[in-house]
Amino acid sequence: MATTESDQMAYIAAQAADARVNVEVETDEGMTLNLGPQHPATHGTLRIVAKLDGEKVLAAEPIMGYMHRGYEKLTEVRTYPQVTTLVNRIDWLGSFANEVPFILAAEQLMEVEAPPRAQWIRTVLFELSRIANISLFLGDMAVQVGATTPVFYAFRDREFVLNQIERVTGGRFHPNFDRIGGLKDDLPKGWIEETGAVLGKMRDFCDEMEELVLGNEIFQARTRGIGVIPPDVALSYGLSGANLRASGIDWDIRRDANVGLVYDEVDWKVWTHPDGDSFSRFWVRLQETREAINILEQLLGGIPSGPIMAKVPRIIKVPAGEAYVATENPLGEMGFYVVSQGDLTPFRVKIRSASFSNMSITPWLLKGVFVPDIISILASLYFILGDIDR
Amino acid sequence: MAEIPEHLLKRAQAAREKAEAEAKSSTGDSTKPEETAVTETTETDEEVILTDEKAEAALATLQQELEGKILDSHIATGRGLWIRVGIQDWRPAAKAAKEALDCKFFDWLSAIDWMPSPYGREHETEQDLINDDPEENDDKEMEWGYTGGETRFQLICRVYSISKKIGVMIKADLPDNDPRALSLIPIYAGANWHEREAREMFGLTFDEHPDLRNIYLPGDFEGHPLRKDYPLLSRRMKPWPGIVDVELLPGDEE
Amino acid sequence: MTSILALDPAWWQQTFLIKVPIGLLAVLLPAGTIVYLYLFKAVSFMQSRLGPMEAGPYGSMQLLAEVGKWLQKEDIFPTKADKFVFAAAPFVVLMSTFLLVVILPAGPDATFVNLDVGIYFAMAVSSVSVIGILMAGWASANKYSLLGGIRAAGQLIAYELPLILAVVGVVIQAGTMNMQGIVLSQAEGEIFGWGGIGNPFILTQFIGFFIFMVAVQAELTQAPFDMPVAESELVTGYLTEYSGIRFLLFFIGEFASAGVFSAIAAVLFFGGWYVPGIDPTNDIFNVIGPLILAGKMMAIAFLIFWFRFTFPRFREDQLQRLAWKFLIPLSLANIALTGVLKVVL
Amino acid sequence: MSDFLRSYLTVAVFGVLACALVGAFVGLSALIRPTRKQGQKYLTYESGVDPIGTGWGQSNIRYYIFALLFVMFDVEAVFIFPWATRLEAYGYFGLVEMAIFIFILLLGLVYAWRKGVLKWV
Amino acid sequence: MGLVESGKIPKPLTKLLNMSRRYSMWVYQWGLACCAIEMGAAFASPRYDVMRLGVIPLPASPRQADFLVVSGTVTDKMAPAVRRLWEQMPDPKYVISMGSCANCGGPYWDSYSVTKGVDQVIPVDVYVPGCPPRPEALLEGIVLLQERIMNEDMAERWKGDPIVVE
Repeated sequence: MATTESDQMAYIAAQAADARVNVEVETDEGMTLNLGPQHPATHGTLRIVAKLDGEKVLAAEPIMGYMHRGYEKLTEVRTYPQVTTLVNRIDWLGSFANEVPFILAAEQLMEVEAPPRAQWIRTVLFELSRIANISLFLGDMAVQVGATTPVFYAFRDREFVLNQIERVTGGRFHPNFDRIGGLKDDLPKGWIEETGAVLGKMRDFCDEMEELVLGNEIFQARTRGIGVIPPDVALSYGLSGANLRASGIDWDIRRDANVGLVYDEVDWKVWTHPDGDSFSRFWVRLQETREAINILEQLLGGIPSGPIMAKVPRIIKVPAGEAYVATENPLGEMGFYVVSQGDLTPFRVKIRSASFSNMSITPWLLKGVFVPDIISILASLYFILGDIDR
Repeated sequence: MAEIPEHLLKRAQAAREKAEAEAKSSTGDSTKPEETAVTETTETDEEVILTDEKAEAALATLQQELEGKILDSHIATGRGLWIRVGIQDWRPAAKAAKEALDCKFFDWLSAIDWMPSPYGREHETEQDLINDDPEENDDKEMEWGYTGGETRFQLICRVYSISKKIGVMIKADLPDNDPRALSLIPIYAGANWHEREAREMFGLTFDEHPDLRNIYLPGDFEGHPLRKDYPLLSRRMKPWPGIVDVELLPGDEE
Repeated sequence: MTSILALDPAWWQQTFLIKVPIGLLAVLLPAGTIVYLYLFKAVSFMQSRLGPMEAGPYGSMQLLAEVGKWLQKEDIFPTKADKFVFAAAPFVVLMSTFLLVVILPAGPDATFVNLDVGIYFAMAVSSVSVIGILMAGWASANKYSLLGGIRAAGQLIAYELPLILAVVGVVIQAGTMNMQGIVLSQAEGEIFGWGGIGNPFILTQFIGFFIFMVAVQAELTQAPFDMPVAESELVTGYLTEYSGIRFLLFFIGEFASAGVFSAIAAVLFFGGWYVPGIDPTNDIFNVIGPLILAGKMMAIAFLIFWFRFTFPRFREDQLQRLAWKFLIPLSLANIALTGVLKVVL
Repeated sequence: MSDFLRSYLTVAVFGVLACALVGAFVGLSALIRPTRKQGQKYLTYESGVDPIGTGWGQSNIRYYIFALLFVMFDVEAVFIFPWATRLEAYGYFGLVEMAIFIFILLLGLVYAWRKGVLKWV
Repeated sequence: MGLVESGKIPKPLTKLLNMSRRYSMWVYQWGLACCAIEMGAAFASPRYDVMRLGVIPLPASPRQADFLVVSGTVTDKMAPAVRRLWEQMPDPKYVISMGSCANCGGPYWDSYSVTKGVDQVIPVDVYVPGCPPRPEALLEGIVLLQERIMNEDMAERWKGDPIVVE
């Protein structure tokens, strides 16, 4: 690494520039390997084009767009309440968490605030989505490095969390539960106690994963020192969430730039890891799941009573203005930049999704690794296709 | 335009009447929530002042650094700082934000097409007919958001300072005839994909960008979907099936 | 067996009518059992699932369904593939397994062939399957397959040596390479003068057993050494282009060789067909010997699949490092130690 | 025919019949399976996109040093086996002889290790 | 050659062949979008455990797959790949279209980049509605497909030209 910062940046820029793979041109030397759009390691439809020399990657470049569904255009022809249905499906593993930043942005523009009870329940569901999301990562990462069994445990225990989400919102996956000014419904009876029991199960699940995956020597050999992202590079590529914290940067939107959720009310900790490698990304996520359980246990005890909906007009017209609200979603920072011109529909919505930025580092990161490392690095960066392509 | 079922039209009509009635009576029955709202704002006032100071300090730093290149600025209380610079100052502004304000975190980059859509909402519901008469849209003037604007396309980029906990939105107007700007890659390596996305969605050009290929759409795709004059053809073929914007609650039917 | 029935058939009768069909069955039956018991059922239980339940009681007819299904699947030869090599590869792989089984003794007289260099022959034949894998990988003209094939070759050169060297310890102790001899020396052996349970070499050669099992795991390309298949990296590695019956052959080959290698390990380290308490020359072993061997084999095969479904995968360079910097020195040390103890004691 | 040759003949018979069995499987399948030509069915699979280049793209095999070492040690194994069977008869003499033999080989391995060839790439 | 194709196999034997196809269904490991997670739950979650029905979720390559679950949004960029991968599966092969997006475009019915229904690209045997369908719904779809396979006449199926969707 170069000494001064500007040198460093120039170096990064140069690396980014020649990380480019021209897929159209076939060269004689080396081999061009396609991983995807259909490939077991790409979580769906990402495509990685890698130029290989033996098993060593000379250059690799992700090609996306196989899941591009045109959200930003579609939001322009949907009313504000209809948009939440769409944005649910961006990060399809932690779907409730997608609705929150958009609703908060709209609320900022309308200058309404959800009542405290609604904020608490939002936070509870937000953290439940986080557990539902990251628990699958914990299992899936193991599959990507070759262990078959952990993912079954992940699916097994995730089911309990989904059940709790379903019990409140009526949907396992895409709840569409958040409303401008509050929530659609209140919590059902007995839900809090049941959730407490589920949290106990998830704690056990985390311990199980720690033993089965994190503690495994082969897993450590495959992930330690692989895919190291220095903090400066992580920042300049806009990495967020656990990927950033695994590079040693102590930044969490929930704590540092919290909007509209009640994280200030509970006592919790932001986990970081100094190494910045695949292993530390897994480790940070595991600790984060535990911390989410910790947060939830405190939140569940203190949900205030009161209404769940503020007074908002029946037909929602958002006053002109611009607002950007970001929340710490399971995958990282998810933000909605909403431009309103006083209509029923947003004028322009820019969706800042975490995986898009998280993945933009891959051409830089995948240079010079082995083919198996592509898979473990991608898995540890943890992306969801809907979140990249939108 | 296909036939809209009778009952849907009726429900839409009912919804509209109800909304109008509510709008008339809103002054009467919203006293109580308004009171709480007032107390809440007084509560948050202190916070707002705090953030304002932060944003103003940041703005002062940037003004000093950029020496009057900032055309316009806006501080939305508690919601952040917007500045607008000329397109020639696009890269220097980002550099200044990074170096003077320690905004190392590159959040996102995109563009906004301020031209009013010639197609309206393409919903053709009752409310659309009331609010946005499609014919009116043609004559609609461009209205810019915070910090104003001059041309149709505006670049916008958000960078964030983790040490100072302040985010800056940098805007720049792109010339109408040839929308191009300098790439931010030398300053923020992460701008690469964001610029590719902006190019593809709006048809902009970024100079000194190493690799301006399509990022999402297939190579033979025509048009730039996020431009306001890009039509959603499916909506031409058949009307929006969920034509009622506001579902009536079960009790409100009559 | 033959002596019980008081028959003494001619060589060709013995071979063609009795030994070969039994030998073929000895490959196919364990393969089927392993697939059903371990791949479908045991693994499902480990993953807190049930596994196949609909086809027959507890899904026991699942295997027949599999064979029936694969028989009627189309057999695709990609245009670019090298057709002859592509078609021949599964034959080579299965052939290696079929030839391995011939040296297995299942009782004092129940042998297919009693080669003097039995274990040596087995080691030689076992590496033939890698040639089949290499053929499959190369002939497919597919990048994933090619990488899988190259990885298989790399794996062969890394693990053939520990496999062979681990056996040397057993050979030193037994003083013979004959499989029957190895079984008998375990049956008649003594531990510090006590012959109650014979001397199963697992007790004295546990380092050898460890190395042998690690190497077998690699030889069989099972996780954590499944890089040639490496599903999350190379789709299905060298199998990527195989469909229909030829895939089934590879599939059988994989599980059959797991069975045969487990049986070899059972012979080398667990006394083969012998159980303590019965005189090894007793004719009863010709009847119960095969069952005992099968039982030991299944127990060892369980180990293989247990590891397979638990461990993550090594990277290719880590595999080489493990082999050259750990297993080979360890196995040489094992040989030296065994040799010294053999001479001194 | 001697027993020795006869036992290898058995092995050969095994091989031939095994081949026949496998062939029978393939033949049976050929009898009942369908064949349906379809546009891209016979195209090389490459995750759903057009294959780039041929599947036989030259690739740099990095382990030829390993292969050389392997050959060396494999030859060694040939010598160790007969020694192992007769160790009891040779006694201390055989032990020392083999110790020297293995030591020289180990020296080679250590040399290769120190030279850094036991590294992938 | 191709006795099944020409219908020269006696009835009881075809029944047997159908039965083995019914109980040994290797499903292509391929998820597209949100539905893929529900499909994953059906495959991997012990509560649903699709292996009970004889559906083996092992193959990652189309060459070993018997049926394909199109689980999620098919975009215009993806559609050629969907078609190609389907074609690369060996016959007899089946397709389940899972979820609104694969059935008709779903919430993206007006998007500029989404194919409105995978049946424009490949022939579909069973449609499973929902956004996303619960795993139970997918299981029912699979059971329906199994029944269909059981009562299938292969000679009939192979008669004439292959089904071509343009």
